[in-house]
Amino acid sequence: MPSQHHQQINTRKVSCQPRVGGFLVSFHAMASQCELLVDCDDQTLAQHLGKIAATEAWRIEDKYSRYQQNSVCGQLNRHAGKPCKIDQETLLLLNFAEQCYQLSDGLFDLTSGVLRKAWHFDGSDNVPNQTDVDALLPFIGWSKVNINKQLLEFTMLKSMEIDFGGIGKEYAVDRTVLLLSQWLSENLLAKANSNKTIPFLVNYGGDLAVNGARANNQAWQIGVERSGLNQTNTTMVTMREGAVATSGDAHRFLLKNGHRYSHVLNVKTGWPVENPPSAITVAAPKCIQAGFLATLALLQGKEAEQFLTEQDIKFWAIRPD
Amino acid sequence: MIKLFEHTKQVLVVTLVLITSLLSGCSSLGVEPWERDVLAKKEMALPTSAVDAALDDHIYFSKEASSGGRSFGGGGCGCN
Amino acid sequence: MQLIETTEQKQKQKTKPNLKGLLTTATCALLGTQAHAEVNTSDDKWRFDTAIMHYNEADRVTATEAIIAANKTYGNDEVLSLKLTIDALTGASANGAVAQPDAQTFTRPSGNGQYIVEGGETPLDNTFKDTRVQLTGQWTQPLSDVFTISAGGNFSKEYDYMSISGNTNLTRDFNQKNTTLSAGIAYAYDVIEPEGGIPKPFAEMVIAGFGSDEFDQAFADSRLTGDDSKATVDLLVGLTQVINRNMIVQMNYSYSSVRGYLTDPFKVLSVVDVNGYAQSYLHESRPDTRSKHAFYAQSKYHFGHSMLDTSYRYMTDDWEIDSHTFDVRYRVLFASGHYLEPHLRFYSQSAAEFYQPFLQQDDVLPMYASADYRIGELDTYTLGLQYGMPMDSGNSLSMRLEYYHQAPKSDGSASFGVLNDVELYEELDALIAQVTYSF
Amino acid sequence: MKKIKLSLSLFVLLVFLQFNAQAEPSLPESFSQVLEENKGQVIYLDFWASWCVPCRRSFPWMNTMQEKYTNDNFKVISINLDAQAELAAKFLTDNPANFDIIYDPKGKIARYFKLKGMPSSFIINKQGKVVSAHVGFTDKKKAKYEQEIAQLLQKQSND
Repeated sequence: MPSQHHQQINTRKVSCQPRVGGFLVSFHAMASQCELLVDCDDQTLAQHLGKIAATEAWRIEDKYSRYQQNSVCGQLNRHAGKPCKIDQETLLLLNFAEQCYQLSDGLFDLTSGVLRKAWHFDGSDNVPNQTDVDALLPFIGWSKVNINKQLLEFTMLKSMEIDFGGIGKEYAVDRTVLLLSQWLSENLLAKANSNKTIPFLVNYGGDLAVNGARANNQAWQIGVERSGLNQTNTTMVTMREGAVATSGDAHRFLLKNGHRYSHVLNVKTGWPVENPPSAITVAAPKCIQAGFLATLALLQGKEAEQFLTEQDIKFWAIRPD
Repeated sequence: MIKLFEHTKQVLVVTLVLITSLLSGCSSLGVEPWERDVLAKKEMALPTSAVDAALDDHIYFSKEASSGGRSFGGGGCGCN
Repeated sequence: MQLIETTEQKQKQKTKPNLKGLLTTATCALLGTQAHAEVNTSDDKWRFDTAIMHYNEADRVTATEAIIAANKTYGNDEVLSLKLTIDALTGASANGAVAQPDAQTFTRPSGNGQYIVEGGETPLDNTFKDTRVQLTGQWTQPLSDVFTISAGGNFSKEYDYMSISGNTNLTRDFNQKNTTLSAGIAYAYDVIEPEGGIPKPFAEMVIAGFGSDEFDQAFADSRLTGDDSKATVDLLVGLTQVINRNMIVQMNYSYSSVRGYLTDPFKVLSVVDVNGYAQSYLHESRPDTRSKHAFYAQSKYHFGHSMLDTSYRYMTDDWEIDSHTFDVRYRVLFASGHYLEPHLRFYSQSAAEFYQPFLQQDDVLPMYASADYRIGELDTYTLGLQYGMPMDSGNSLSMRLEYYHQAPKSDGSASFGVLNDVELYEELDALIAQVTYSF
Repeated sequence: MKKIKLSLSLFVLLVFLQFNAQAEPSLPESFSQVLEENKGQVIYLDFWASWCVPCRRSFPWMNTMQEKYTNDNFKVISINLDAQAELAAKFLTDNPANFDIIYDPKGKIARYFKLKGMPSSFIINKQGKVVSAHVGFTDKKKAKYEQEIAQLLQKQSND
């Protein structure tokens, strides 16, 4: 497993502060502020859980970041065009991505990142021309990748790129919840012979999950802050179980001749989806599900809310003014 | 009863034929094993509720001259 | 892992993909199943049905019955069912004597007291008070892919009554379980030990001189023994047939043979003179065997948003009681899981050959006689409504209210004298309320 | 007596004829393709529906089997027979699966495999041949099924 842990460990710090009802552990990973809220009165325990969380977040960052040349993602992209060995975890992630691709009817696609070469959402009027976009389309499409489960090999066309950005952070949240729950059940609950666990909340840059209700069966209160164009909108979300994830960014768009080009790109056309919400927050049992559903909803454009309502999925959407 | 037993063999054969014909008749009825979704619903159980049936049996056993028929049960009390 | 779908399904997916469930599957593969371990073992838990029922007759019997039934399915499809029933009964029950223009005095069956019934009123013994506890257990297990065996026992005890029974039942499935044949046998042994003992058949109720030694002597002389018993053998063969996706029918034939003390020790017959005046009261006498044949058929049809449940039972016995029972329930199912179920039941029986509302002074005493209206000609109907709703995590709550009406009918014997002025066949109304909670 | 015997055999014959009268169902192409793709693996083919109680019990076991033998060329493929996909989806939310699910709402595959009951399972060897058929899922049976799978996998690795 390629890892740059040792070189980076010094810049990676975990801080732990007391807060009402417990402790707040914070660190930086995956280009986001990461937090772990633990409801307990034992600081050593909170610190230890924080260490587990941060270690996992950094591991996933190192493994799947597209910015790191030696990450799995970097290697897959560098070896595009020939078969590339993958490990079991990567296989599972790629399988999941494939299922998402199928469930979304081809809209959710980890190979869509190539479009970044044409689109720069910097608020300008820098809209690319059709030729530039069309030139990229042959290098996009999950149908052009091949996963060999027997040989554990991944192959995509030369010049294609894969980006785990769409699921990486959410995956890290779920993995962290899993690791923390396992550690707690093995080390605390088994010894105390109790089934009362320590409530915690994992928040990696707005994608978050809890392991259950807080002490006294209270829900977690989460302020999902969304900056709209002209206003700041804070939605209070209460959670007892499961996860929420958010997709969208109000600041990323292009404006040309009065037309607003959203940063949500349809992989099939290479052009922005018309009238998507500026952000959608979705609740689901797992963070990775919530993330997928939020992204998929954005891709429905103006039908985003209707899409989620029809699927009986809980969500909070914010529209540009 | 005694007369019946004198003809045990015939009775047996007739019963067998009856059962066979019944079963062959029944074999054209019914559903495939995977088509039992409706029949598997709670309200399609026989009886729908064992508790309701037991309470009903008890009431009618103590108020009327007939009991049983659906299954064993009823009785077991010196009801007035 | 690729997700494979048939073409039709895929087309359906395009219009409205069922994301949640499919996504769960995908996520489970990614994150492993460990996290879900506790969810999976939810099957083999005990399921409980609890019910409390209140039965209330206008001016007569009031009964409250509580049931806790528990059910557990084991790993090899064995099912254990246990049931505890407790009921308490208080109130007044017709003693069999006819109403009179004047007040009548009766001795209680125990011999420990007397009661007076006002003129014009149907004589009721108002001291019934009994508590019954019943325990039932049933074990069912498959013997092979087609045979299933079941065996169970039952024990019930009240102050003056004890019943113990056992049963076994074998079923065999045919035609891919669309047809099921079953055969079973049950044996029950009941002991009755009424306070005051078992009265001699046709012994006269001792009334005069209550409290005196003579009374006590006469009362003792009217008694046979302290207790008596009966034994019941039941045979049942049944056929259950799936007709189609929405319909199932069941047909049963059952035979029941009882031997032993079948008389009601608390019931008497009035002996009236030519003017209809009661001269004395004789304890009733019934045969000591009874065999019944019953044919029962039930069908259930599911309409999708409602279900029709109809059943019919025909019973005939060697006491010459024939009865017809017709029962219809129509359950309207709402999308929310709530349901409403009206219920209608009709019952009609003919009288036992030895039923007579009273005895006449000059008549020769028959071999058997009983004035218990419950073995006389009788029509009853029940009107009911049940409402059920699902609760959290698979629990459910239901309530029902039923109205029960009994209309005893004349056996054809002409009334005369003062009997013309009194109600010999008094109708009875009862209300039944029940709450059931399953968890 | 002879007459009775005759009528008896007549009935047997009738039953037989009825049985044979049904046309041989064919395997949907999409599914034969799946079988073809998975040749070389031992397959535990399971038929289930959301309303089937023992099916619920079989899910954790199938998950465990898939996990336990995942590196031994073993695959659980399950076929859902719910007429409405929503019911299957709801079932899967409560009973997650880490194996493939094929949706057969019309029972086309089920008809081909002539299911006798629910759940039904078939064990298919690496040559793509059905080697055993089972009905029901109980503790006793799951031990037996696993033994069969293990034996087949063993045989495979010895080949």
